[in-house]
Amino acid sequence: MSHYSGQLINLLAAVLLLLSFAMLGQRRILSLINLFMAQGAVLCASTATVALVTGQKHLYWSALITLVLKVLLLPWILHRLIRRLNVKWDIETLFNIPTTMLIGIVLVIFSFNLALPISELAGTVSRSTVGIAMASVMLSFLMMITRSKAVPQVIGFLAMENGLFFAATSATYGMPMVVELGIALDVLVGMVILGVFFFQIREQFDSLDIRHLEQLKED
Amino acid sequence: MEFFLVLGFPLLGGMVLALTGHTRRAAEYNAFFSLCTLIAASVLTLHIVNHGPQMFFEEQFLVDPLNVFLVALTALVGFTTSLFSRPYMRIEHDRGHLSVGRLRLYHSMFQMFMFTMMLALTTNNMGILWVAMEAATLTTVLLVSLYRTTASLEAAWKYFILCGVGIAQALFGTILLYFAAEKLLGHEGGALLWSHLNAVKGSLEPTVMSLAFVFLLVGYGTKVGLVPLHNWLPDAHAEGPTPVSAVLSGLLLNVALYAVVRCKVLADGALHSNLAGLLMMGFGLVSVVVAAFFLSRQKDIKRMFAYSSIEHMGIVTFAFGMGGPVASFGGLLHMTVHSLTKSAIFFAVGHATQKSGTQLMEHIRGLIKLSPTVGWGLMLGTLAILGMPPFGVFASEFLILTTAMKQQPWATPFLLIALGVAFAAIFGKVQPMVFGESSLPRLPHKPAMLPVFLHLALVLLLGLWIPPYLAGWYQQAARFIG
Amino acid sequence: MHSIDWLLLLITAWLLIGLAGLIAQRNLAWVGKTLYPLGVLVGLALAGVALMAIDNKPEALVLPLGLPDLPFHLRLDALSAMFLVLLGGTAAGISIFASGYLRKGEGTAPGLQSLEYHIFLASMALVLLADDAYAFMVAWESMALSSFFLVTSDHRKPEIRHAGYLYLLIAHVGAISILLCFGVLQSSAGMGATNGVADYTFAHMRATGHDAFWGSAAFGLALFGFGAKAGLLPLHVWLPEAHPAAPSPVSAMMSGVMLKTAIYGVLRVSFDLLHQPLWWWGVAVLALGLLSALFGAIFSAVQSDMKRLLAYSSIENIGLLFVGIGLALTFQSFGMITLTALALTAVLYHCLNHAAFKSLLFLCTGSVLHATRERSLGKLGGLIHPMPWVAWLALLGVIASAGLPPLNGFVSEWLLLQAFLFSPGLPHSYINMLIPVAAAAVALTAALAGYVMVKFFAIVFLGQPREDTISQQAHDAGWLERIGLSWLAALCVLLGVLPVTVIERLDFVVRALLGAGDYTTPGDAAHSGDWLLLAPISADRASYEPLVLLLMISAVVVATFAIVRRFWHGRVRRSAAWDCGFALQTARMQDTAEGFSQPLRQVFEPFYRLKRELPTSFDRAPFYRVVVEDHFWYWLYLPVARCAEFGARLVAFLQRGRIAIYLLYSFLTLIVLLFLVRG
Amino acid sequence: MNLTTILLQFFALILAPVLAPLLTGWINQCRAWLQNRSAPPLLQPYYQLGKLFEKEVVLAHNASGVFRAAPYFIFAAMVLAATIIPTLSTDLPFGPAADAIALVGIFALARVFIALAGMDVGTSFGTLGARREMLVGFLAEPALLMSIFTASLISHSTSLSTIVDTLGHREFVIYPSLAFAGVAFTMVSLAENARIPVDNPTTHLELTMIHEAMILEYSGRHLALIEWAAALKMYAYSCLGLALFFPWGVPQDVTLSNLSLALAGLLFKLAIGGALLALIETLSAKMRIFRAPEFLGTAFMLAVLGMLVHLLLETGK
Repeated sequence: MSHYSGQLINLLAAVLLLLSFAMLGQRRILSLINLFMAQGAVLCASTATVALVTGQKHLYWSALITLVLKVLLLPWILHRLIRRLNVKWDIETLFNIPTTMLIGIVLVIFSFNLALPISELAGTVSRSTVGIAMASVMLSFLMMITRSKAVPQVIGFLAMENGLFFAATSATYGMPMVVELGIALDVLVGMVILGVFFFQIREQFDSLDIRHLEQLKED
Repeated sequence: MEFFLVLGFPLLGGMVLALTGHTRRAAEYNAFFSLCTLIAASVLTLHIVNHGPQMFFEEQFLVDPLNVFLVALTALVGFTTSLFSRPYMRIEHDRGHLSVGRLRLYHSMFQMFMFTMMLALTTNNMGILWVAMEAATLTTVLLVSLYRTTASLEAAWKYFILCGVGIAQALFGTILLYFAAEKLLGHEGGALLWSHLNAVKGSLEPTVMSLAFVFLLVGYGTKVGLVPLHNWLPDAHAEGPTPVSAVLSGLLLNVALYAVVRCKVLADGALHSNLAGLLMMGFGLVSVVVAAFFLSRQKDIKRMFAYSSIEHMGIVTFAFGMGGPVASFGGLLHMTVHSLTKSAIFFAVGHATQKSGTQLMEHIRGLIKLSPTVGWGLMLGTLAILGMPPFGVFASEFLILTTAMKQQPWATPFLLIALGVAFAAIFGKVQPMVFGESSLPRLPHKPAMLPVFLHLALVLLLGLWIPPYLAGWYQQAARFIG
Repeated sequence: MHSIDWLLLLITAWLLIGLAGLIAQRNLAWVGKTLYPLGVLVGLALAGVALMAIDNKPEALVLPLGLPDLPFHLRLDALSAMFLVLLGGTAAGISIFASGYLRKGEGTAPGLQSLEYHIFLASMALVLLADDAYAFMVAWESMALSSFFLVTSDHRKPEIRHAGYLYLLIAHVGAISILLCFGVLQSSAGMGATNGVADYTFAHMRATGHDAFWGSAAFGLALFGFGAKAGLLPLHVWLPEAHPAAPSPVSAMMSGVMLKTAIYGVLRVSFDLLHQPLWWWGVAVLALGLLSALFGAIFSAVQSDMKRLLAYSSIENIGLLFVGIGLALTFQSFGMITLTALALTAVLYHCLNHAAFKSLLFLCTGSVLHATRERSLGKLGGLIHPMPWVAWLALLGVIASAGLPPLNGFVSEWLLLQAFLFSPGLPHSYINMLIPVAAAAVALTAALAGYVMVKFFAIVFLGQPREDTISQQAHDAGWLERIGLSWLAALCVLLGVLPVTVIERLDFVVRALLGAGDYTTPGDAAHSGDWLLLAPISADRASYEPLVLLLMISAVVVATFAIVRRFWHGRVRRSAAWDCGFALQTARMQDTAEGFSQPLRQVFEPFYRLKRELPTSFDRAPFYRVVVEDHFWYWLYLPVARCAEFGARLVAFLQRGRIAIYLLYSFLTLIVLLFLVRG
Repeated sequence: MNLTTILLQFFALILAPVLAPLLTGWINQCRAWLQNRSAPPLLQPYYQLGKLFEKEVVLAHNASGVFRAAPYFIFAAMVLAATIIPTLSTDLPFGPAADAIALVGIFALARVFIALAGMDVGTSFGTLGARREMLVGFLAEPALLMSIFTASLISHSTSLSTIVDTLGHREFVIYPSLAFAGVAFTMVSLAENARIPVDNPTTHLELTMIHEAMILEYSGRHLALIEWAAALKMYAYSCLGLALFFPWGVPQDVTLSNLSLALAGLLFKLAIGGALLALIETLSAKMRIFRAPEFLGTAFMLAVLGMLVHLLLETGK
């Protein structure tokens, strides 16, 4: 059982990483949201698996929260947002996509190497998950750097949160419940605030291109 | 009991003001709740002084020498800021910069912010610490964008994204920390409780801890405003309402640094090397030097003092990085006096900018003529922050610099240059603002200068005489930090 | 009660007097006629107590203020006592002058000014008494701060603000350097063998030894820090700006006393806290001192603002003091203690002298400024007629400042030259060769000082008024001001004619600084010989009797006068000055300040940065202007400012507004740190 | 200190003012001879002084007390200077009152007073003269000091009596450093006493005047005192030069025979010195005023060189 579940978690981790890469390369915002939703689903599945394996009750709750928040609520909010705001494409990126992907691969290697000694320490079923979690955090970070529109940037941010959550649940079998609740609450509130922001930015700048937001600087 | 009041009053205040924040007396309510918090914090402080460190609520909360004075300080600055914001926000409202709804948001979020600060300070759980820090970002983001101008939106957006990303790194660090502790402390029983971690820090896995500390340092360091993670800080300080700048500089940075220090204690214990100290010294020194050079090109007064905050946080980080009883003592003292002084400066700056109707320094002239109290307040505050004795900032800089000369002499030329450049920049700009001629008429509103002079008096006191029990805390805490 | 308790009481009294000024800030009768005279009494009492205490054993006191484990330590030893005498005595004269000098006017309210002034006095006294690094630094910076506010009393003028800014900036950088010096001193002995904050006491520093490197580092930092306060080259630029900007009593106080606290600091650190100097410290100080002295003299000669002229002359005198200190350090490093004592005596004596005559001269310029509202030498002249008191007292100051017998300036110059003359025999041949050259430079400086002082006195007080309005509105100083001036002038005369008595007292200081040992001091000779004869080594080798000299000159003058009257007559006829056949002579044809210094500008041309605007013969309204500037400003300060600006431009790239870039910084930081930690 | 020495001191005090104009007269006579002119009488300076004392003083309207007091002070300073230089004996009661450095100080005091007096009336001539006088002075004073220092270094003393004792009564040694010092001293003396090539005591041409320009406003007894003081200065410098470089024949103990011998020696040396001065003046031409700093700078350098030579060559023994 645990053997298979370990393999399952590893598989889910691989899918998560793949999704992160896909998000890094995706230009359409709508697809980006879908990918994000898929990532949430993977996260939910992996959490549930871990819960199953370890029998920790609160991880089911975590899985549920993930499901509600990241698979249903946030994608729904994002969908509404882009419909209302009418943004579909994120045309320009800081580097072109192939370069970004190359950097991404380097990052993954780096993360794996960093996590190698940690993974060896881990006695859990999910040896390599720390490396993958770190890699997906880094990839999301890279995505935030390269995107020039507000919405993809926020999706990057949320994806980073996903990576973290994955690290928390899979690598360590879940943080204490209070903390997870707190984190979830923060993510939710943050999203709401971001939503408010989008409208305000739109109102002020007539666009969600964050390159308008470059007025405050030293010259 | 008083402990829960410390957390309860601001939370209650936040809720009450969310409903009543638009009324005419909202500012008074705000001050009232802050006062209650202050009283509760004082009582708590006395309690701790008499009974020593205490845990509350199944060890979820910890009040020890390291944070008790920060609790008191936070409550104090919160209270004085609420006093200051009363006339300040009223004028902003009168001038039509803020609607009633925004005032409600402001008052409510102010109290919520205080709550998050108190929570972050008192919690024993590293996870909750993270949650509180993130919540602090969220509350202040709304405060920074309060004016809804393009600039304030931009500042808030940057603040949100940069701090959000930063704090995400801190979460990863926390997870790694948990990962390391879990094996020792078991899955259920408080592997994230700092007091437990501290007890077993010697046997935490060094490899994991080194990675965890890097993530935590980068994460919370972003909130401290360490260069090169500082970019959100000047924008947020300059564009938010002045009371918010005051609490950002005076409280948020301190609390973030407090988080870093908590982590450093663990990392030091685990790593058996000075790696954490070296990293902090490096960040501190870079921050001091870069911020000092930033200062000289500033045009906006709040932005300038924001950079000055970066500089001072750099000094404190450097001090904690050096470690040792004297340097840590100096660092703690510096946190205290910087927070008091910087908020006093922001109060004075707030009045000054309201009087002149601009934040551009070249248009602010002759404050001493416009309003002697504001002028002298700004002048003395500036001198204090620049490390002029007999103010307390000098006392801490004295300890830090002399210890640096002893322990890390290579760093002193940088500090010397940075302090010189910072002095030249800030003083060169403040002097003509305070002195000289002004043709502006006096404002009808009486400035709330009590907070300014109260803070400055405290800073002066700390420069000449540190009360023995306060000194005792500092020393205990310094021993603690190592 | 011990002396130190009294002193503390007096310092507190000064502070209280200052605070009392806030009661009625704009009330001149209260501030001017009550508080300042009270301050005078305190000053006199301070000087008196310190004078009595100069031969006492050191007394210590711990105040309940300061940092935990580091309360303020105070200590009164001979060195502090001597400088306290200087402070009290000079302050008394200046305060009584200020009491009459205060007028209603623009700028800071008199009450506030009185507060700043008395804090200034009290903090200087505390600097002299402080016995731990923290107390010293607090007092030191309070001194800088209070004097900064005094300098910018008239803060409406941008140039005054600029002067104050420059002053405080350099003072602050210097203070940080001193602080670092204490950092070295408290630690370098046993690295790690420290037990907390208590190490900052001077007693601890005295007790620890320092190796060559750290000792030199401490000395260098101290020299930089104190040099910045004293106006040692190349940190002098604030001095000619701040002194003219300040109200005259403040300039007098700063130049007369505050600069001496820097000398005190150097002496304290180099002779008391660091025991064994290296020879090259002395040579470095000597060289810097000589440069400052020559530079100050050369520049004061070409000034056309009377207070700037005096300010540069202060640089010159500070230079001479450092020459003496350098000489003393060199001697001490070679173990020639007798000569060290001689040089030190010269330094201490000159401190007293400079305090007396420079304050006197600054106060005189204050009177002139009040009477004429004019600082520019190009417009003054002939003021001896409307203001005889000021003029004649200034003449005493001028003679003293020019280092002419029989007044006080000469005594210290004489002692210094003696120290030079007896120096051969240093075991280092290069230094031995350098000493005569240095002596020559000192002599040249002294001669230039004469030139400068003639220029100062003659252009301000003699000749005809260069502007008509000057003589009409000019009036002599009031009686309070006269008392102040006379007190300082009397000090000049007394210090001039009674050197033996003074040196007897200074001997305690010298012995306190040099410790026990087998050597003789000028004071020993004074003890043994008769009280008239100043013979620091032996009467065979050098001697000077100023009182005899004065009496002889007076006798010859009286005799000549009597004889001329007895044998001839005293007839005088008044007539117009002879115009050499050119009837259109006007007062404008006298030498101006620029004209008077023209030969020097020519001789020392490379030292100045000159800007000239010359008229041509076709000009309708011929216009001549010459601006003399300081090379150091362009060679040192502007490049430093440019570097800072460059640095600022550089770091500005960190903040270009793009959030993606900011995220990238964050990202890279993370990557680099991870790499470092794992690497 | 006994009665004899006190008497002797007073004798010197009287002798200096009496003898000084004679020296001036002698130099003028020599000059006239050398220039093939008919000479004024040797006692001409005395006649002039007498005549000036008789005349009334004409004061400018705005002349101040400084102007009137200065002649007395200058005269007194010069008398004093001339008195403390050991001419007839090295055992002078007033000797310890002022050593060589103080002597230079006294000269400087006189110079400051005369410059101030020159500036007092406020004519362009007076200020011009004062400025030039101070220009000469500020270079001449250190040069003089340095050349005295060379002698001081040799005798380990700045006391003039000791210098004369040491140099005059020890076994004869050739000091090369003193040669440098001597040349420097001569140059300084020329400049300080308003002699060609720096100044011309007889000119009244505005382009070249130094000393004369300063005292242009003086008349009557004031002028007499100033002229007398100038003569005394000449005398004092001569005596100083003799004391430093030709100290032989000044006795240590005072007897009548010694004294008369010394007086004769002094007169002889002064006569030779005066003649040499006249020779120098005749042989050289007046320099432009701005060459004066170079001239004096050379003197200064020579004097410093003298000290260095002393340290290099004469202490190695």
